[in-house]
Amino acid sequence: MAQKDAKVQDLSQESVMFMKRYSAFAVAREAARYHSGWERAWRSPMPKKSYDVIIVGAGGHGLATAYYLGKNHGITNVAVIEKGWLGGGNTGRNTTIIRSNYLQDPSAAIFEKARSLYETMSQDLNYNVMFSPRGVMMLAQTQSEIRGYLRTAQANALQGVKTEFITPARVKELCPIIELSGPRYPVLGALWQERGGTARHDAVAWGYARACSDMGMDIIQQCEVTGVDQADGQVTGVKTTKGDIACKKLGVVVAGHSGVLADMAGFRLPVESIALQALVSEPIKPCMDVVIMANTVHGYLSQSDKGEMVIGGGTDGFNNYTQRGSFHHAEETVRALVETFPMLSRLKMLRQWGGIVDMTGDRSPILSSTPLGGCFINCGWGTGGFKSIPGSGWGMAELMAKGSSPLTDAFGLNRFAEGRFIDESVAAGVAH
Amino acid sequence: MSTRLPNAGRLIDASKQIEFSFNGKRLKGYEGDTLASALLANDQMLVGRSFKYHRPRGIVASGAEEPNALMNMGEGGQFEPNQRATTTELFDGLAAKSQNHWPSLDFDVGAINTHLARFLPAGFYYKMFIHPRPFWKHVYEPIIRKSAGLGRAPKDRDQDRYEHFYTFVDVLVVGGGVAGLQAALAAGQSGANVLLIEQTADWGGRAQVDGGEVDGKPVADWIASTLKALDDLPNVTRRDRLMGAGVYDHGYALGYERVNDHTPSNAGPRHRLWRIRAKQIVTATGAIERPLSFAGNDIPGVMLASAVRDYAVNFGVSVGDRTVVVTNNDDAYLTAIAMKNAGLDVPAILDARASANGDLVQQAIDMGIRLEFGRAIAAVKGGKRVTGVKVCAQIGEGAVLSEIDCEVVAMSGGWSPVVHLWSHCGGKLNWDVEQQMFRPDATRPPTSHDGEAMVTVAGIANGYLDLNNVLQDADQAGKNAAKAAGSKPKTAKAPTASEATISPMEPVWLMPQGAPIKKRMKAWLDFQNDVKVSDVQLAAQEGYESVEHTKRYTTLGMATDQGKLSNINGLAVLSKALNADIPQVGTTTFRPPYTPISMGAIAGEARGKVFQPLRRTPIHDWNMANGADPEPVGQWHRPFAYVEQGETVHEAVNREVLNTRQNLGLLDASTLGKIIVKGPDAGKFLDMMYTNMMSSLKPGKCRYGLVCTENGFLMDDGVVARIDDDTYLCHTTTGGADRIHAHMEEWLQTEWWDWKVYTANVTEQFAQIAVVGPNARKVLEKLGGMDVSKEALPFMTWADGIIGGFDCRAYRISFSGELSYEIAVPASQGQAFWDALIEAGQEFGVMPYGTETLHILRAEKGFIMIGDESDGTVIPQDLNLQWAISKKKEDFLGKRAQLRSHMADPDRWKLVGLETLDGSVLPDGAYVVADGTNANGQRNMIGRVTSTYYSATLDRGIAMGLVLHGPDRMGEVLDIPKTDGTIIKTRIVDPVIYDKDGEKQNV
Amino acid sequence: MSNSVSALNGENVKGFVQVSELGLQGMITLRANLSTPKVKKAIKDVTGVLVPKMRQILHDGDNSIGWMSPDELLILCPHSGAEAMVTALNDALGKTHALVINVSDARAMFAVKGADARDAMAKLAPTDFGMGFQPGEIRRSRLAQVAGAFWMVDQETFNVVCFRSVARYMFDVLAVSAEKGGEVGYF
Amino acid sequence: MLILDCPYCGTSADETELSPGGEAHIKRYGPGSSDTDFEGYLFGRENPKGVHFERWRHANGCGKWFHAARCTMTLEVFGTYAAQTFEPPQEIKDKISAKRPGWSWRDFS
Repeated sequence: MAQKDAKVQDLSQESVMFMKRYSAFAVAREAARYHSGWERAWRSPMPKKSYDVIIVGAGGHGLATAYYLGKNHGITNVAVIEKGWLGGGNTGRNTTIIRSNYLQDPSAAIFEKARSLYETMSQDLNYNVMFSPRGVMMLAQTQSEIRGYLRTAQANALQGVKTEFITPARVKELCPIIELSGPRYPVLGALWQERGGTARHDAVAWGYARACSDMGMDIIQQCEVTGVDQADGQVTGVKTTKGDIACKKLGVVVAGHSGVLADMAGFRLPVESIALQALVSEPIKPCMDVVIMANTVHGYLSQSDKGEMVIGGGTDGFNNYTQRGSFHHAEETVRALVETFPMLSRLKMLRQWGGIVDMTGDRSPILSSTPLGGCFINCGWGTGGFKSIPGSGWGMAELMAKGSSPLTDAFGLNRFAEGRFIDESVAAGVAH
Repeated sequence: MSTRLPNAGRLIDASKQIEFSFNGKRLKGYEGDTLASALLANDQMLVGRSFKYHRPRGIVASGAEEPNALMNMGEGGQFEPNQRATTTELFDGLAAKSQNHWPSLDFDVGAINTHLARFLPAGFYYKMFIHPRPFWKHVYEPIIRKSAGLGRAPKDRDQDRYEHFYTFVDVLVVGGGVAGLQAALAAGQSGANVLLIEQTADWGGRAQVDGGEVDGKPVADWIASTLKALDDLPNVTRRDRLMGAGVYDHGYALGYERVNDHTPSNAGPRHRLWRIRAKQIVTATGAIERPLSFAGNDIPGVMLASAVRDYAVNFGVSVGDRTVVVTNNDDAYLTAIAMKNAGLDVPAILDARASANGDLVQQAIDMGIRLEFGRAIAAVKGGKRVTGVKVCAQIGEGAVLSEIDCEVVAMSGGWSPVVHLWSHCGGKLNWDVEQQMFRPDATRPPTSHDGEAMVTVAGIANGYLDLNNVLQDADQAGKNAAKAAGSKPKTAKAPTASEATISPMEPVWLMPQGAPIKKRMKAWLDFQNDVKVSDVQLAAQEGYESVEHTKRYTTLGMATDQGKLSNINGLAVLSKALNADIPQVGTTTFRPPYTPISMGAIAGEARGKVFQPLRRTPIHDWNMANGADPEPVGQWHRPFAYVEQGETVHEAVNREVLNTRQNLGLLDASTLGKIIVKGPDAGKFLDMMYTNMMSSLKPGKCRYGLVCTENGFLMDDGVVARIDDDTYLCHTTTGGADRIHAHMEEWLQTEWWDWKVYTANVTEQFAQIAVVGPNARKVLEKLGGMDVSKEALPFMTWADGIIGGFDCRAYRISFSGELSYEIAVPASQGQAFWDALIEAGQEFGVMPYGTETLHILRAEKGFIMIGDESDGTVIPQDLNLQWAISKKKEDFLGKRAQLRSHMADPDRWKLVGLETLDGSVLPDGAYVVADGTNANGQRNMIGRVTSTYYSATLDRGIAMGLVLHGPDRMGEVLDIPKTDGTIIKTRIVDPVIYDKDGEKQNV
Repeated sequence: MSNSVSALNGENVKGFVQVSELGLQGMITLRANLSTPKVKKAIKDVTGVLVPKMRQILHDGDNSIGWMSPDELLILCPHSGAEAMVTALNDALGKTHALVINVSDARAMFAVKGADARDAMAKLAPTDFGMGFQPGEIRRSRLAQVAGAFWMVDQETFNVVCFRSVARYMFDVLAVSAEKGGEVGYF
Repeated sequence: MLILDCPYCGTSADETELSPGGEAHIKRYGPGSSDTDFEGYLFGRENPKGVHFERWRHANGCGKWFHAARCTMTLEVFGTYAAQTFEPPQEIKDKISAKRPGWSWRDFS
């Protein structure tokens, strides 16, 4: 057995050495030999007996955590364990919006960290994640939204997040397909983040996976964690469908399945799993070069590089693990968007799906140590998971390596007992 | 040359010619044509360009699976991209344009990509365009985006309308082919309430083309008599042009009815979206033929074998004089036979199998058709249309044995059951090795609310390819569904069809078997998205092993046909590359809808004036007719200000403020919530709801109260009036009316259900008008009827009476600091009462005022506004409202929460007034800063502005805000930066800046 | 009073069925323990109508009573008599724990009339309008985007009640459903 | 698209007639309770893959709150019952036991 392990190790070392850099030149060279020379993007090893760190969950957040553990903290004896296929959860089932125009300081900090890392991610990872800073605008369609976004713009200016409140004329200039003078909800302005945008969601997971593999980390797919081993209040390893694996530190980064893992580790989470809806239209020629969020009508809209109009909508209000949402949420989103973007009416819905998102009591994430020593949790991203991936990974890696991180300190589990919430849904109140 | 045959097809009415246009060219078709059949009849082989390489594309299929023939259709408000020609019924004046090319379909500059194909394999963009960094956004991405996409984006507002329709049935049968008809009949005869839907306008499905005999009669006769039998059953409804689009949880199915797509000038909705609740769903959705993968299989003229005979039989269209059939199964022989029967030439059937001896094979031999076994296509000749094929052995690497000239290649790689609807809600599949197809696993069905199976699959969709088995299976499915839905099936026997001998098909995933890379790079799997065999193999080579990875890496099956033709072939290629069995590699998830459905239909009737309910007060119309600038508040439109001619909104507000302070203002306050709370425990209950003590309020009196969430945060506020010992009337904010009523009912029903309290939301029973200003009493006295003097109706009391002949309830409350009455009259008299006030008020300088004036007046008095001073993170203590929090009460909602460490923290920001040193108006939402930055490099903040206005009364800016240790720092000057970084020096002051002693409201 | 007007003052429109606002209509919300004899008697004595069972609506002369929930009834009566009926009910109920309140002006009422009335209704409410739904049953549900209650007066006529503030929306959305060309021919 | 039988008005209510209200049978902790108990009351939530008890309101209907026992993996509804109770009726617990032997949820099983 030991011998076999050593062999696996050798092979992986070998493939690390042969990992090819991606470039136009490399593509041209490979074209000459019909692409027969491309290596695997990441290795598929069997698990070793023990690691310094095990990350459970090979979605964007888990892989990013592993990547920054290696890159920023020199910890590379790491395994990332995945029940299914890497990037197969919410990383690959979201509307790919990236923005950091959040109101509260801790949110703005971690999302802006993420956004700025997206700017250079393709170069960092040598994998084109197609970050497209086409600009994100959040439409103000009521007086209270105007006030809310003016406040956000003020906060962002102090938080180092570049946003501005723009006029309806500027909105129209940036997004010609919008109907400004809707009889019901005229567009009164927008909060504009010029360097927000989108990225190719799968590529983010694949790029991190390739880079982690390149650093010698093991990404172990099709491996389900069935138990958490502990001794004297410290985590010692995990039981998996591919055997027991020991570790010194454990990071649980499994989004909607966090409750199940927490249960194994012996603590409870203020988290509920619910379905979030999204849909895309058939592809059309480019007609919109910005990302639109219309909160009054609960709709998010962008156009993918393929030409599909990507539409995100509301969440169900009940616990659900089926990855199927209820149709009426899609309906509500579509009818609202059609009013502000009349051209959508004559497009067709190509595909509709649901993702399971984990929602906390204040709708902000949890990046925290846990009652179990050496065990850390990263969950509760709700509908904001994709945009935060690199920031979340950066902060989580620091938290796991050093025990604390300015990016994550406000997102601890203790905040619920103390009443110290991070509530981004403020200013949504309608009164008078 | 593609032409119309002398004998028009079964769906064509040759007496009714129709004119249409394609790319501006005027063409003729017949009633009954699809756009696709009409184009083929006019020899239009080239219909579009592919997504990535801009390869010439022709029609491949005859139904919903068509990947290529997508058109821009219509003009102006009826323009729509990506219309599938094979499912578009031809109508007079139809105008179609092909997509994805420039400058023209025949000469497309983008076709250069096809020569670069070698450099653009699967996932090439992940490996390229990485440097220099700004180039992705500004150079590469725009080029990729421009060449991607398909149809043109619509520009105009949709001129058609749409609607929804709800129905509840015992059994929904999806699909009007033989299986669907028999299933519906069996279920209907059992007494179940049945809805049978068919996506086309034609009943009978493939059997109408492929023939056969049922109970000794031609199948067409059986179809006709079954339709009649169904129509005779009162409990069965059948609808055509109605597609089963999706199956959702608990028996919810979506139906997409194309009511007027084929008659666009008719009145009525274009589409109707059916929301069907079915106890049981039978999907008899047939199967889709698979293409074969060989070099050049994307050249126009290479078509599915079944489509070639569909066009001949249904539409009388010959796609070409000479058709080479290439197959791995018996079914494609039907095409050869149909071509021969139509008088066309079939130079050869190339059968990849070593041998076959089924009935159809024998029939082909009998007809003298040349059969070549063990053969494959080495390459298709031609560019924009097929000119011939090069033939090779299936075993081997493709050495050319012969060449055959032809115009059409009819290919068949076997059939894939349409299992989409089965799978939408979790039905699982098994791989059938013999037939090489995924079939529904009846032991793992989608389940409904009761945990029982809710979908049954019938006929070909269930994997039964021959007519007799289809009938038996469908009959059983119909009976089972009826039984599961609560009916008693009859024991009637299913009709029978003669059994045919079929020789087994043989899996052929690549032609020839050992095709070298140059051939694999020309063997298409996904025609629309340009995914080839070599792409899937590359994905496997690079470790994208899961089918989901491969799909996403190569874009296989992600096109508008959602992989109807490509998924299984791609999966098979992947599994070969991974040396794994197909079921091990898995299948992908099927997501609704089955084929794309219009957003218009999803939005339904909700557009224009019925987009959303607009709530109206009894005075709404008057408001809008008198200059109200509408402000959406919830679903109401409240007047922001009443703007007079020649005035800006800002000027209107200033006028309203001054007039109300100096003369008389009227506010339509009807939107404020009014909730009756009654019962012996009403006082006890309100003591829990409000932070104040309400049980001690005396009848006839009013008290301002605060409502908190159980989490401690301020939720709503308003004046509570005690009507009698048992009865209170609680005013809420406009947005709070429904919310607070629901909040009360929730606690009453789920926590204190033994308390004797009833509530009723009577918000809309009354029009409520605030009569405000020094002249308020005068106007009421002029109208006369009740004593509204200080003595009879002191501040914070209420009384019932008559004013100006109107039954009313008058509340002596003020949110402005002025002498003020809020008068409630029945809503039916609201407008009349308002008119009376306006008329009587003329001599007192009456003017209506809007919400902005309301805001300014209250801000001058330091009154908080829910939604401004509170935002869901603020507790009453932050707003110095301790006086409204009872210390005597043991408990109220939010009390425990407010004791938590962070809420009791003395460093919480607290409410103060803010006064700029230069008198300017502070920006909305501005923050107060301190020196330095926090650990994340963000500027330290110590407060924020919650309300800021220009006060016409004081002729300067006024504001309130929350500031760290604010109330202890009166007089201190703070720094408040604007977004441009400049600082506004601002002094901390008392929030009450107008009439500090409250003399004006208490006269 | 003579200056009372209903939400839409009797507006009506004809499509494949006719949609009419029905003008002023007296309505009273009564909440009480409906199973007690005293409550039953008080209601019968004052209105002449028995207390309906679950989802039942009963009529007698000008008065009707619809079952709204286990502890709530909707009493329909002439608009001008609603206040007096509230007083009479309160008197008859005496000290019984109950809430009786005039909501005539908080609501609007419509008729949808014609052979295909079921089809028009089925475009708006997630309710089974098949033959199982008959006069005598009252159903509370959602009509498009607002809450409402409805019942059949006869085989061709539905009455619909909604809040007054959304009367215009209800009328418009019923009118759109009834537009000619939109016949469904289903029920 | 769920349908739930409203135990009050006897209708099979479409999801669009209902509003979800989160976990059922939560015990309220008020003044005098510990920080831990209070946190658990407000934020500690069951998030099971399987049997779950939750609250619903027949909002576009009779307006009443009721409870439902439902499986979060299959959406099967084991039963609905009035909200005025501290635990699910035995009959519903039995039904769950028949379909999901060995189930447990908080203190119920």
